[in-house]
Amino acid sequence: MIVIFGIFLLTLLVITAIAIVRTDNLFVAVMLMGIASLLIAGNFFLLDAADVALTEAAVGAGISTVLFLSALALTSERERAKSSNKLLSLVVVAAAAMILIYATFDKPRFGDPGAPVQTHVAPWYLEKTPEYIDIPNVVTAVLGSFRGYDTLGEVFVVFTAGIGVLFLLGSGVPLGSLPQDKINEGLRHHLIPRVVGRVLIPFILLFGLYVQFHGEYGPGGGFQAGAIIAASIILFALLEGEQRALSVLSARVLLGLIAIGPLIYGAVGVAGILLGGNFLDYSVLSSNPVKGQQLGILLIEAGVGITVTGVLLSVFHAFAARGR
Amino acid sequence: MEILGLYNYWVFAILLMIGFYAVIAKRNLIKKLIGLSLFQAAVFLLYITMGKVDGGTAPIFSDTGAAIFSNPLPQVLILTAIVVGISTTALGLGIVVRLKEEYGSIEEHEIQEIDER
Amino acid sequence: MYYVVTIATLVTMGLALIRAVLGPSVYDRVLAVNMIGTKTVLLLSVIAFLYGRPDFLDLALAYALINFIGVLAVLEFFRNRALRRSTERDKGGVNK
Amino acid sequence: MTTLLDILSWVLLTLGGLSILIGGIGALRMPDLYTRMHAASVTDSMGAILVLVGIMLQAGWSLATIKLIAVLLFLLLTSPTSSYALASAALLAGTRPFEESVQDDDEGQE
Repeated sequence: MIVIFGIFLLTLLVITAIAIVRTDNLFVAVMLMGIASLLIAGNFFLLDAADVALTEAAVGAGISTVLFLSALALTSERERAKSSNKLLSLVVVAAAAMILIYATFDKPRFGDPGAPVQTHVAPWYLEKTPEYIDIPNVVTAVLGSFRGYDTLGEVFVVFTAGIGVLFLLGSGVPLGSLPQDKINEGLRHHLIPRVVGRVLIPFILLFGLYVQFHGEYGPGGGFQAGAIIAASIILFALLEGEQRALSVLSARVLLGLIAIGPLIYGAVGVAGILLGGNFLDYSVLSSNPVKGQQLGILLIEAGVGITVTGVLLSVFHAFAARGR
Repeated sequence: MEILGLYNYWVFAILLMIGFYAVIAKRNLIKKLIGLSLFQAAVFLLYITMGKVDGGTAPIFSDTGAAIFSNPLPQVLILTAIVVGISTTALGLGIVVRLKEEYGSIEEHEIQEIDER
Repeated sequence: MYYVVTIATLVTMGLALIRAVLGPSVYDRVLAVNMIGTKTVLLLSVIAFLYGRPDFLDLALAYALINFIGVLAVLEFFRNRALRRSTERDKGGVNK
Repeated sequence: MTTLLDILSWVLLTLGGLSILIGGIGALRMPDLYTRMHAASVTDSMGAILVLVGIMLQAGWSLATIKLIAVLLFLLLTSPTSSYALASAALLAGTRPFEESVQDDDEGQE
């Protein structure tokens, strides 16, 4: 039965995707992207990926829409030109889709426990996590410890992307011409959303911290928590105007956060070397190797969360400042 | 039922190609980025689908004593990829905004025309 | 019994999606996004129980909290657009 | 007692499902934005209350119930607010209510 639910959600997803490509109104396309994100998160949950669904919830529902909309406000809402080489592209795309679908017939069936993916390292992770790290969430264990190098790389990609956006949008002549006093007030005149939003902000922050520190026991971790905390500050900025948000967490502080996150991560790795282990080997951080692993994961998750919060908020402010 | 076992992969192929179509056929740069996001979503779907095990549950141990868990590795890869994806999309949007400021347009062919002048 | 709710939710998501695709105004589409958001919260909570893993209610909680931001972003976008149009009109008046 | 709770929760869940479905149909079939919004938002809250309370009865006293109460509380706060914000934005932007419904009211008054 649950398989049927998944199939239904996927069908809706395909319809949404076609509608996204067909519409020439970019605002509508962004709204439909929001729907696609919700559908795909539901699907991730059906496919047992609770952590991934939580990430998609944190990123797709709020931050992605906010970023796309602020970019639309700076450019244009309408797609003016017709598609180029429509027929040729359709032929290419259809042919490639056919080849891909043909290739899937060789794939193991959905949910097959004997598929090559399931028989390689995954059983080892599931078996050894209680022994080496002793935390219930295997995803966090793999993310933080077994594949710590990967995560370090991802954190640096996020870091680089954030710095890139700041380089692109942090300088130059802004093109907007809105009156300063009007742009700064946010949604302050919409009383009801403002009151409700103010009630929600502390809860979102609290939930973000819960996700950060509960990530070893349930779905969660630094990536999700960073996005959720950033979302709460973005909510504040939308309600009270961007200036008030900047006076709470200034651009300088955010820059600091962007830099401190990877530094914490790297420092934990180097501490491993100094204490006689390997880079990112947390076992030596404490006299008890298991406790050391847990401490290491806690620290690097904190680093990840700080980086993600800093980057997402800086990016949001960079786009918002451009509109002035 | 046997053939439905491939449905997720077909959706992956179709979504991937819809995103790809938006990237190659559309001239609006933001539309191209939206297409790229769809493309990403398709890849995420492929990975997570491969990690699913029949009768399994999410790879988080609990007191209920479930014995079968789905594969944690694809989930780790995609979890980080989603956040990286939004960061890189933001970078792309930043480039588009700068292009709009320099050229006054976000349509690919108009930008090319201005360049050729 | 959970199945009944799940099916009703999924069908409603489908109906809302049709509304989002048909439009006609942008507000209809935002309404549809909003509907699908609430339905996702319900769907996630029901499926958490269907799977027998109630600890995954965190997901529903995340959506219940964060969906609101999207709507506010849309509102802010509309407000900015109206502001932009009115300043453009003012400038046109000065030039004449 | 358990059977009673089960039956009660099933009734609530079924009613909730029905309410959700009616909202979906209304959002699709109603003639203009405001009637659609009316159909969607009212049933949204009703459906959420029925379904979540139904699940709560199944969950009993546990951490899950507290989380469900939180979910319900936040939904009841945000969902009407979003509807209000959307309706006010639409009204300010100049979307007029459906012509015929206004005419009906006028005729009724005469």
